[in-house]
Amino acid sequence: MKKVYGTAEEALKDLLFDGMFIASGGFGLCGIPELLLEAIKDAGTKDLTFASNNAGVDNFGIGILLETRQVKKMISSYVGENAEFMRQYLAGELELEFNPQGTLAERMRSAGCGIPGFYTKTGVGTIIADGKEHKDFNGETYILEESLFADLSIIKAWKADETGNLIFRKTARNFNPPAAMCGKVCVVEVEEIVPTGSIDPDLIHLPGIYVHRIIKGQHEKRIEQRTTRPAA
Amino acid sequence: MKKVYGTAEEALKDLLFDGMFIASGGFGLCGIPELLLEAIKDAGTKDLTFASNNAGVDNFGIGILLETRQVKKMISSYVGENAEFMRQYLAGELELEFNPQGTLAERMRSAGCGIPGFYTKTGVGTIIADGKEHKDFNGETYILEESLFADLSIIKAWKADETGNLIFRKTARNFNPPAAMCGKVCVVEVEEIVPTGSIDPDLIHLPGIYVHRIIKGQHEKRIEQRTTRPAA
Amino acid sequence: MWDRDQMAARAAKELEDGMYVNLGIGIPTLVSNYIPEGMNVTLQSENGMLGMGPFPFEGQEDSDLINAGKQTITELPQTAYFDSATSFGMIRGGKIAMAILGAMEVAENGDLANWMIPGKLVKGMGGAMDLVSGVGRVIVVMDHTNKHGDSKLLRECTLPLTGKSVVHRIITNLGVLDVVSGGLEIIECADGISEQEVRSATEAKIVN
Amino acid sequence: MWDRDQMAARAAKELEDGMYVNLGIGIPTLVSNYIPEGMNVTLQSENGMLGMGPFPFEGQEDSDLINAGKQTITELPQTAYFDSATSFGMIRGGKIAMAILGAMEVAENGDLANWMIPGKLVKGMGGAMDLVSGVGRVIVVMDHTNKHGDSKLLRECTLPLTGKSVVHRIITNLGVLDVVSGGLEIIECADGISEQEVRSATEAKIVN
Repeated sequence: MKKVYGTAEEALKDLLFDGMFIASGGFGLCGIPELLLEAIKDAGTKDLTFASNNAGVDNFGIGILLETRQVKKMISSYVGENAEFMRQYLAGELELEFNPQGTLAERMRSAGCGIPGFYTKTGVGTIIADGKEHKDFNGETYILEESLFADLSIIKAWKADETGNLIFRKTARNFNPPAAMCGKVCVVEVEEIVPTGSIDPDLIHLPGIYVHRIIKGQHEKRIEQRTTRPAA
Repeated sequence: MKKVYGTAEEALKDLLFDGMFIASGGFGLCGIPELLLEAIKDAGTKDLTFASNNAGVDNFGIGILLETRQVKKMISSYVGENAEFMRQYLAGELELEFNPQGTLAERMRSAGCGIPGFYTKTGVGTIIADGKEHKDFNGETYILEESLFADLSIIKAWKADETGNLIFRKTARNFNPPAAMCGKVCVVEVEEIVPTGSIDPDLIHLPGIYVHRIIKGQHEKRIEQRTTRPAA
Repeated sequence: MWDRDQMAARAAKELEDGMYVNLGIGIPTLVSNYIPEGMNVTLQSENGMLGMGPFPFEGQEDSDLINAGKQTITELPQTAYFDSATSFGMIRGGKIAMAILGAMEVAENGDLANWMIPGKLVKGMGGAMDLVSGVGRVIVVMDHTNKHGDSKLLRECTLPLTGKSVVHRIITNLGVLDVVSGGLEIIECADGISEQEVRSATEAKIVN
Repeated sequence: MWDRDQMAARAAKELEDGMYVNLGIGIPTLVSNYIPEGMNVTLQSENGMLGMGPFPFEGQEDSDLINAGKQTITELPQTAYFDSATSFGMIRGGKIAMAILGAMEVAENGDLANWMIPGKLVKGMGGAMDLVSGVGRVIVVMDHTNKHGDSKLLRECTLPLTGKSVVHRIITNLGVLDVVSGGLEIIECADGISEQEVRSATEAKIVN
């Protein structure tokens, strides 16, 4: 069973359907599956729900699917830096479910680990806790958070071998492993595909069992906030 | 704040008390904190509760603490290969709480992640589910498992840098990372301590934040079942 | 009637290209000898490894490299290591397509008992409960009857369960049976075994 | 009265050798400029990094290396990277000793509001809710009053909460106050500020 596909379009072809739920890796514009998002735009799939920490910027990342009105709902922790998002949201054209960032990451990880719900202190006493089950453990109150089971995971890694073992690079790892785990199918885009056996088995970040399809491509990897210090 | 200690005895000195709850890494005799267990034996600390997948063998691993009657209770998934264990258990001298292996690992990990309880399908309809809360998610029944918050974690890694960043080797990783996470304090024994900066930050298995004290020593690393195939 | 190797060979026919599989101790371990040439099957060892290789040559044993049965093994080019929480995350999360394992009893509703006999020395369930309730498909490989000649395919299990309604297919020395609505269905008889022989060795209700 | 840098310098006195700390955006970020020489403090960035270094020199920006404010940064010898589930696992699990962050309002019982103003554009809580309910100690650094001169240290928060009873210490331009039983306690006054001035700028109940 070959996991390596030629293009993002080919890798996604039979996986997309209107109204589907997609989990996406990335934090800000760092480590986002930019090629797969572009292919979803080209495919024109509609009424998408996205679990993604952010919603991209106006013309990059998930932002490109907002422009084409393909997104029905976002499950995110932070959606600044996106004027079109805010316009659609304030006009009532887009649903938005805010999740604390750690709760979002854990809801993805737990879905992938067969855990349908877990208790957390995050959000207790805030509007995030409204309508959620409360339960005490050792004298402290926690809320029940339910897991995010997605139809499809789209993620970005640095390197893959042909069996889908993945390595990420620096803070571009972020939501990619938990997002990969929570989907029925996971498609990954990488910068380099290496022969199986060339990654030390002790140093694999995400084993190939989580990865169903792989594409390699050129990444823009846009920087959102270029900050520097004066030369020494 | 220096994390590197000279001996297991020094590293454990002010951490041990009768009746304490210790989480230990290792699977079978692979990746067990053999030097720290030896030091606990020498310290004579009594009435210990251990969360550890196995209980060692008669004269190695946790087995050495059974011989000296230092263990009050084991939380384990499998305790074969230990005659003294069985003698004490059948004589009612030792408490035993069987946990499914994955439930045990997740109860450690979740404690370390501030999650006091999670739902799992493992054990539903078996004696493991007796007395536990049952809850339905999406039409399926799950049970609530509560996390294991330990007083002390003792683990074995392959390499540490001086800030406690750890690398494990092959299947000796096993329960060591989750066991490390669930204790108030974590002491690790390693085969090699390398200078900070000599491990690629992308390839660290367990960041130093989980590690409070480090010792280096000679490990026997006993093999439990030596199986081979004939030379080709 | 099939012998151990024939049962393992029959179980190997359940495998498909690209599958991630967990093999239990005993006859299930033999299944790896019958993976068809060219078929890519990845074996998981629940102590933290995907891509389990064969036993090492003598002198090449590595105490840091064992399987869930604590035996020394080897790695393969596609091998990946991970910790126990991750390992059982992939098991519980249904990422492992299939587990092939032994059993003491299977009931007609798919209940499985394979971890304890009350009154006898209990060693523990290890990862069996996680596996049977987590993986996509559970195949049991066992003798059809116990040493007293009593059926191990029962109306109801008499031993404490490992999992409730978890078994999909049973491969015995007498044939292959599926757990279906209302009972077991005979899928195949072993060489030289008649359907009538399977029926008379089975206490569980056989449907169709 | 303290300026931004003096507030940051005061907040830096909360640090101890060997501490793992998370710094929020704004004044808290400046705290890293005042870590005493020779003190070993490790900064966490909740997008998946321990051991956050300074901004890169121009031309050395790496798009794969950013902090939680999405700014390009650098790594240090002790740096470790990990995924977001692990990152918030260590936050929620109390492994981070301290978070220093900004706020819109703090109540006398330690309630904190810093993520939304109803009717205004809401960007989201990011990791703030996880941090304030997870880390060992929460230090708020903010101006004592808002631009209208109203106290930001209140009997009760008027804005939606980020966390309930989570703040331990508040460092403002006027001084340092602790959340104690029954209200706030003045620990220290800023240079040239009297205790009376702190009291009159504070709506929250001051005890002792």
